[in-house]
Amino acid sequence: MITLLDLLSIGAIGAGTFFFFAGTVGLLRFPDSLTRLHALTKADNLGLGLVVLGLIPHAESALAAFKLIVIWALVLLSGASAAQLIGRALRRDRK
Amino acid sequence: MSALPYIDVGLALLVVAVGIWTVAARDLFAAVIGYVAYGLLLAFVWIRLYAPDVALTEAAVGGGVTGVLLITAGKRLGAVKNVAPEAQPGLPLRLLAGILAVLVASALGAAILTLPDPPPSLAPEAALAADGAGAGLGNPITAVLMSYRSFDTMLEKIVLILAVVGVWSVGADEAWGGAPAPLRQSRPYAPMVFLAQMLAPVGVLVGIHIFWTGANAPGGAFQGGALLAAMWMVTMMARLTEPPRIDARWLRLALVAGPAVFLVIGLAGAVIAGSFFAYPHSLAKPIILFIEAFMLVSIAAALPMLVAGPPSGRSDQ
Amino acid sequence: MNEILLAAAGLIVLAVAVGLARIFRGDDAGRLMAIQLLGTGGIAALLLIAYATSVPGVEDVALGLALLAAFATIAFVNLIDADQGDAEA
Amino acid sequence: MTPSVLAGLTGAALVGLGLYGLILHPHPLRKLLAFNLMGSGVFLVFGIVARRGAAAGFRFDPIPQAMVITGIVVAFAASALAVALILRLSAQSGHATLDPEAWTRPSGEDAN
Repeated sequence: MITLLDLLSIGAIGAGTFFFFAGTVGLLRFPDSLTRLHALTKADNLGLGLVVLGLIPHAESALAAFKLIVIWALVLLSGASAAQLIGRALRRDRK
Repeated sequence: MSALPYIDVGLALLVVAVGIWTVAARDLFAAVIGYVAYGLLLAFVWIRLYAPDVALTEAAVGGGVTGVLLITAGKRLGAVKNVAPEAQPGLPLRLLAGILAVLVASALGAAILTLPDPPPSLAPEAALAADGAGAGLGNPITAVLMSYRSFDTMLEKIVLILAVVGVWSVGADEAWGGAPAPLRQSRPYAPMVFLAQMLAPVGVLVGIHIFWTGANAPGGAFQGGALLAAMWMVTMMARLTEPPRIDARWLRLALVAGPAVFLVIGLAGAVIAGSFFAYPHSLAKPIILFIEAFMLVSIAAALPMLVAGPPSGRSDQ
Repeated sequence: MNEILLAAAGLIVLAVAVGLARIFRGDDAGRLMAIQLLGTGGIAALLLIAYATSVPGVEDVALGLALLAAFATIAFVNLIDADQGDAEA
Repeated sequence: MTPSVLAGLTGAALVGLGLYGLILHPHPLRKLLAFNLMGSGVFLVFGIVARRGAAAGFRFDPIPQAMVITGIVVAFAASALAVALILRLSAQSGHATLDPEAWTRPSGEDAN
C-alpha cells in the first residue's frame, strides 16, 4: 500500500539520487578544478538535502527528524566553507 | 529481489580497491586521502554488520583522527612526497612479499569459510553478567565495556595515557614542559575560522549527546570523546586555540581523570561487594555514567595531545 | 518501500564509487573533492540503508560522520595551503 | 554468501594488502599506514564473529564489538607513538627512512 506521503518521499529520494549522479559526472567530466568544484558543491548538497527530505516522513520520532535536518545543515555548512577554501587554494596555485 | 547483496559486494570491492590505492599511491598525501576514504567505507561495512558503535569509532578514530595524525606528521617531516626511487625494493623482494601476503590472506579466508556453525559465543554469559551488574543499560556494548570487561576498558584508558607520556618524552630535552607546535603555521583564511567557529559548538553538543545516549543507544564515551577531540583539533587548526603547554596542571588532571575515577570506583567495588567493579544493583547506571563522564574528558584531552605531538621548543621563542 | 530505499542507496554508492576515480587520477584538489563527495554520498547511503534495514540510532552515527567529514576537510585544506606562506585575508 | 562472511573475506584481503605494503614501503609513514590497514582487516575478521554470535537473543554478540572498539583506540595510541618516534628519528638523523645504511653516511651526524 503506497500512500501519498510515500510517493512524495520516493520522488524526493529519486531526485536526490539524480543529483548525486550529476555531481559525479561533473566531477569527472568538467574541464578544470573550479568548474568541478561548482558541480560538486551544488549537486551533492542538493542530493543529500532531497534524500533527507524523503526520509523525514519515515523518521521514528520528531527528534530523529530534527537530527536529519541538522545533518544536512552541517554538510551544507562544511561543503560551502570547504568550497571557498579549495577555491582559494586553487587560485593561489595559479598565480 | 533485493538490492542489498549487490550493495554489500559493491562495498566490499570498494573497500579493497581503496585499500589497494592506499598501499600503491605514489605520494603520502594521496595515500592518506585514500586512508580517510577507506575509514569512511569501513564504517559502512560495520553498519551492515549491525555494529553502529564500531562504525562510529572506526570513522572517528580509525579514519578521521588517524588521517589527521599522519598528514600532520607528513608535513612536519617535510617529506610528503615519497622517498627517492633508488630506495624502492627490487622485483624479487616484491614477488616474495606478494606471495607471503597472498598466503596469509588465503589462510585467513579459508579459516573464515570453515568457522563452526553455530558459532561459539560468550553472549549469554555477558548478558547474564550485564544483567547482574549493568542493569538499566539498554546498550549491551556499553554494558560489556563498563561491566563485563571493565578491566579491559580501564587498562585501555591507561594505555592512552602511557602513549601520551611516550609521545611527550621523545621530544627534545630543552623543550620539556613547553607546548607542542601549532597544527597550522600561517594565519588561516576567514572561511576556515568561520567554519571552525560554527562547527565546534555544534560538535561539542553532538559529542556530549552521543556520550549521553550511549547508555541505551549506539554511542558512548569513546565515540563522544573522539568527536570532542576532533572539535578541539578543529579550533587548533583554525588557530582559534593553541596547543596547551604540557606542564599545565588542568591538562594533566584531565588526562588522568578517567582512569583514576575508574580505578577508585573499581577498588571500592572490590571492598564493598567483593569483586573488582561490582556495585549495588540499583546504583549501576548512575555509577557507570559518572565514570564515563570522566573517561569522556580523558579521551577528549588525550587524542588531540597525541596528534599535536611532543613539545617543541621553537614555538614559544 | 524498503526496496526503493535500498535501490537508491545502491545507485548513490555507485555514483560515489565512480566519483572516487578522481582519487586515483587527479590533482590534490580533485582528490579532496572526491572525498567530499564520498562523505555526503556516504551519509545519504548510510541513512537510506539504515532506514531500510532498521538499524537503531543511526542518525547519531550520521551526525558524527558529518562532523568528521568537515574535520578531515579542514585538515586537508591546511595541508594544501599552509606551506605557501601567510594568508592575505 | 552472507554479509558477515563477505566482510570477513574483505578483512582477510586487507590483512594481505597491509602486510605487502608494510614489507615493501621504504617510507616509514607509509609503513605505518599499511600497518593500520592490516589492523583494521584484523578487526573486521574478528568482528564478523560478533555478527554470527546471535546466540542469546542479541542481534549481534556485544563482546567482540566492545573489544574491537577498545582495539581501535589502542591502535590509534600506538600509531601516535610510532609517529612521534619517526619524527624524532628523522630530526636526529636528517633521514626519513629506516634504511640502516643511511645512518653511516656523514650527513647523519650534524642534526641535534
